[in-house]
Amino acid sequence: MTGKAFLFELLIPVIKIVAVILYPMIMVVVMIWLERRVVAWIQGRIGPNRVGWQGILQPFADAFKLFFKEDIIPREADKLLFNIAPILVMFSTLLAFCFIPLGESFRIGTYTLHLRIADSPVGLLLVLGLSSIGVFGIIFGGWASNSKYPLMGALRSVIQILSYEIPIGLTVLTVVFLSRSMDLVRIVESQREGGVWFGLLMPVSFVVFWISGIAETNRAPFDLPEAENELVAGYHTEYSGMKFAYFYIAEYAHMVLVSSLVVILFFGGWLPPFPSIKAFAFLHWIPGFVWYLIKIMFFLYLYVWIRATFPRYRFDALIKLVWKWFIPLSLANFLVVVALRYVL
Amino acid sequence: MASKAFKEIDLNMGPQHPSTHGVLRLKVSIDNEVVLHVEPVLGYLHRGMEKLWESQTYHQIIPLTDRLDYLASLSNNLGYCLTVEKLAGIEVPKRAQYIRVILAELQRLASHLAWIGFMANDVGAMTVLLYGFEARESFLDIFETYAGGRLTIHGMRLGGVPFDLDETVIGMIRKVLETTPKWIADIEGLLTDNRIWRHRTEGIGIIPQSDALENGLTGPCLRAAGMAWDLRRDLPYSSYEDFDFDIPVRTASDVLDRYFVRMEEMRQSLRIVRQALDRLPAGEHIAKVPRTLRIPPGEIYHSIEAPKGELGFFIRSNGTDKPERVKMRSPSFINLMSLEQMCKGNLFSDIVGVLGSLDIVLGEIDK
Amino acid sequence: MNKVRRFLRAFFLVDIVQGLSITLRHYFGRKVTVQYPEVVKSLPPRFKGMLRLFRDEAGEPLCIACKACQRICPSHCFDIEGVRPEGSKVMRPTKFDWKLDRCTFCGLCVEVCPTDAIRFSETFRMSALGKDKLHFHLPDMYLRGEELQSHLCSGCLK
Amino acid sequence: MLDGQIDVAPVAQAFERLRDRFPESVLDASYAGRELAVRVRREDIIPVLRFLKHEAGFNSLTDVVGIDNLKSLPTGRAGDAPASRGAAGAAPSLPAGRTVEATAALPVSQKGETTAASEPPKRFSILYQLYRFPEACRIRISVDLAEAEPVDSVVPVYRAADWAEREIFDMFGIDFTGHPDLRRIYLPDEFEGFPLRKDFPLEGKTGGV
Repeated sequence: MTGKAFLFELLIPVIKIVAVILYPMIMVVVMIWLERRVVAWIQGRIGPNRVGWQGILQPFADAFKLFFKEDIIPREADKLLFNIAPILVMFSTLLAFCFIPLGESFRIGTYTLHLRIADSPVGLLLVLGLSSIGVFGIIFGGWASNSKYPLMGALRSVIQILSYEIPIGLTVLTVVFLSRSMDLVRIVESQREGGVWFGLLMPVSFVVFWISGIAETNRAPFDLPEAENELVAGYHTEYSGMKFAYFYIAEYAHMVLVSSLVVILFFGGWLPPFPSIKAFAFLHWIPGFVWYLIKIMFFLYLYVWIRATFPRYRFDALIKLVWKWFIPLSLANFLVVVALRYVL
Repeated sequence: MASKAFKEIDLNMGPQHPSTHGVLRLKVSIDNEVVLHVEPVLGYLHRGMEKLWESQTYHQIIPLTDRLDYLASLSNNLGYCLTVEKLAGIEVPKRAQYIRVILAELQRLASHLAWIGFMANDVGAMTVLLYGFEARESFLDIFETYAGGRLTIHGMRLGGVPFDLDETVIGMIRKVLETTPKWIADIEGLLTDNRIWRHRTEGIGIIPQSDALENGLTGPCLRAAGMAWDLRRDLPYSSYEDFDFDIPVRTASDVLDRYFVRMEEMRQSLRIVRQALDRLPAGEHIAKVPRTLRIPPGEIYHSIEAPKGELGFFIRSNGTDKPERVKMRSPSFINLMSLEQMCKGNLFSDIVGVLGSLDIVLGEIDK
Repeated sequence: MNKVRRFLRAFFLVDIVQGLSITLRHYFGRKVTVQYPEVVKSLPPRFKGMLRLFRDEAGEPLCIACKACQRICPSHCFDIEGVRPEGSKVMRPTKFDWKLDRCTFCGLCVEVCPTDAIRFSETFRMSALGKDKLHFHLPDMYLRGEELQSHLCSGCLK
Repeated sequence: MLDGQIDVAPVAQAFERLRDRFPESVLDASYAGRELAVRVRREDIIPVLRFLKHEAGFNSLTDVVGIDNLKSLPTGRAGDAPASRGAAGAAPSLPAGRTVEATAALPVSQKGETTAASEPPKRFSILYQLYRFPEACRIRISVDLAEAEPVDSVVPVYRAADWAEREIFDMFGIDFTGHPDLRRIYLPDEFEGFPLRKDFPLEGKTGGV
């Protein structure tokens, strides 16, 4: 055996781990650039276009600037929690990426390469769980700053994220119900077998999940925890330098995570459009990973587009929206899906 | 009671807060998110304008009025010039009056476009800010071509206006009359029907009509409270009686109605500009006014309908070329007084919306 | 009926789609940003740039040191002194100081000048390292454009 | 008692009723530029304004103006007689199109001048600019007060006077008795002096804030 096999056993996980850290980071960089450019274009501006080709290096310049900025800790802050908070937020989001498959498993010789680190039959559950751990980071950061605006931002954030977990859970359940699995690869596979994306099958689930996903990531129009016009910068008002950058990166990574989830759960992951129709078989020539990326980019674009278009919700309206509309709606949706599943 | 268990938080909004429109400071006390008390703290931009004016000649004061409401400097110029002319008995040529109307209405449009941008940005719709500013940009270009300035324009003089309207400027104005309605339509498309905008504005910042009058509220805020108070029609100045325009009035007196009133006012302003351009009389653009204007003792109050409300100047002359006292009635200052009543009981997020809807400019409040 | 329509509009997110379509249209629309150092907006003729003194065609200074600008200036930017040279009909300035840091660009001086000697130039880049460099003295007041700018108070540097 | 002729009916009526109701309080009056300026006794400002608001229909207070008369006091600069305080000298002619036709012209009355003349000139004047909506007419009420003399706050009558009176307190140091919240509004609380007084130097005082 065994030199070669051993190499595989050792090398491939290392490469995978590096890839799993790099992949969200690259996506974050692209996302920051995309956001600035797209928002600028929508607003009739050009956006950053000086650093590198079309300003693609702008996020690096920003990161550089933040890296060299003074790291300020407020005198009255709880230093331990103040320092832990950004790490916790960043860590929980990056960890969730371990369970996100990047494409189909494929074989190199005798070795089957799974394009993910951790293989878990309950991957979906883990991802959702990990992404909610970030809320601890937010409340730690808000509380430890010992300042009023961050505290209000953190309080808003907790209430918001906890509320929106419910419709997310309920809509995810419908997907789990149809695919009879919580394994993310399995969910994609079942969409291929079924021949249709779940998003087309259950549009209500998709819309509720997507909107709740925006709220879960604290993005506009649900960006109340960091509403700059009210709370200055929300829970990270007191942060500066690299710690601020951690919050910033975590937020964008979270967006990538939610977009990946939407694509996997509702839009067939790496499957090309119309996986079952013969006439579109030529679409299979494009590798699954590319399809996957295109879809994710579309949803990331949607994030930016929505942000550039709408005003910000007010807190009571936000809570009303989830408790009066989304939870009943997703509950009813769940029941309908269950009923149809058994009737048909 | 349960409310005892909640702790009242005192928050300090400003003077470096992103949405206090400059250097306003608000002392806010909130219970969770509900506003209990708002107290504006002024004076961070106080420059002692009124004291300074007492040492300047009547001509020299005009560029200083630019710095009051810096989003509508021509309106300040107009208010001041009209007051001095009334006091000194200067007859302004008809053509100059018409040009003044055109400039003042363009300035109103520019001011309202900036307002809708700030207002929407306060509520979180940042794109509207850029749209408003892009539309406003063409007005600033007109002012720049006309008088060389964009923000502090100094575009009026005692007795008239410094330059005649030439073909270039008229062409630019005609073009703006074409493009602005499209921008207004786009902004309304983004806001008017939008559910979030409705949530944030409908029923927020209500002030009853009687209280609005009692508090001295003027301008679009008062018209949104159901009173058709517009000095352009009630006490016409500078030939406003020649033009045909409607005064938009709404009754709910909330933030949404102030938005509707201002949006409609922009259309009416376009109408006035169009009429004034079409009927622009020939003649002089400025009356002969002595360079050292000595005004015999007397006192006068005159006010105009500025974009923010009633902008009044009280001037007492003493026979020299400098006024004895100039008092400015700044609309933002008096309007801001109603903030607490509007915000009480609403949520914390609404403070920025209500503040935005009042359309205050700190240069004018702090003088 | 109206209520039903409102509900349907809300349920099918008509307002949301309308907003998104407007922003999408602008996404493909014209961009107005001026790429500043490379592209400079053309300035209108009445643009209020830095003040400068002019000479007539023969190269004679137009300024007759009448101090009208000094008197009208609301912020007291000018300090002018003049003498009548031998055999000349008019006065000529021997000292013409202009303090850029006090100037508010109101244009009153340009308007009162009887000989059109002082006018606005098109130079608008007015930053200098240090407040004293914003004080202009006589020979530099005749400079124009780029030179004026690069000589932001060269008098003090000498 | 009245200079000029009132050519706006509501103002004329209001003035007539005011004069009948408070014969003692009204010191003198002048009319110029569609504005009636009435000087009343300092002690009677509240009843006069209350009457104007509730009975004469002047439902809005536009502004409160404070003036320092230091230069026109006899000890001040010569030449500026205190008589010049009214709008006597300048009655600007309005453009023909703007003048409202006289509907109820009041004759110029001569009585009451003795009251005005007997009053010694005082340091400060406070002017209340009233407006009647929707008839669109103005009336200006003024009171004179000597240095360190307080005046009744009109906030109970017109709430709009709140900040305006605070501003006058800030700038002139005039005490408004009964004002709910009389503090400096623009300047910091520890500021010394009152900047809009004529004896306050334009450049400010050294050792200020």
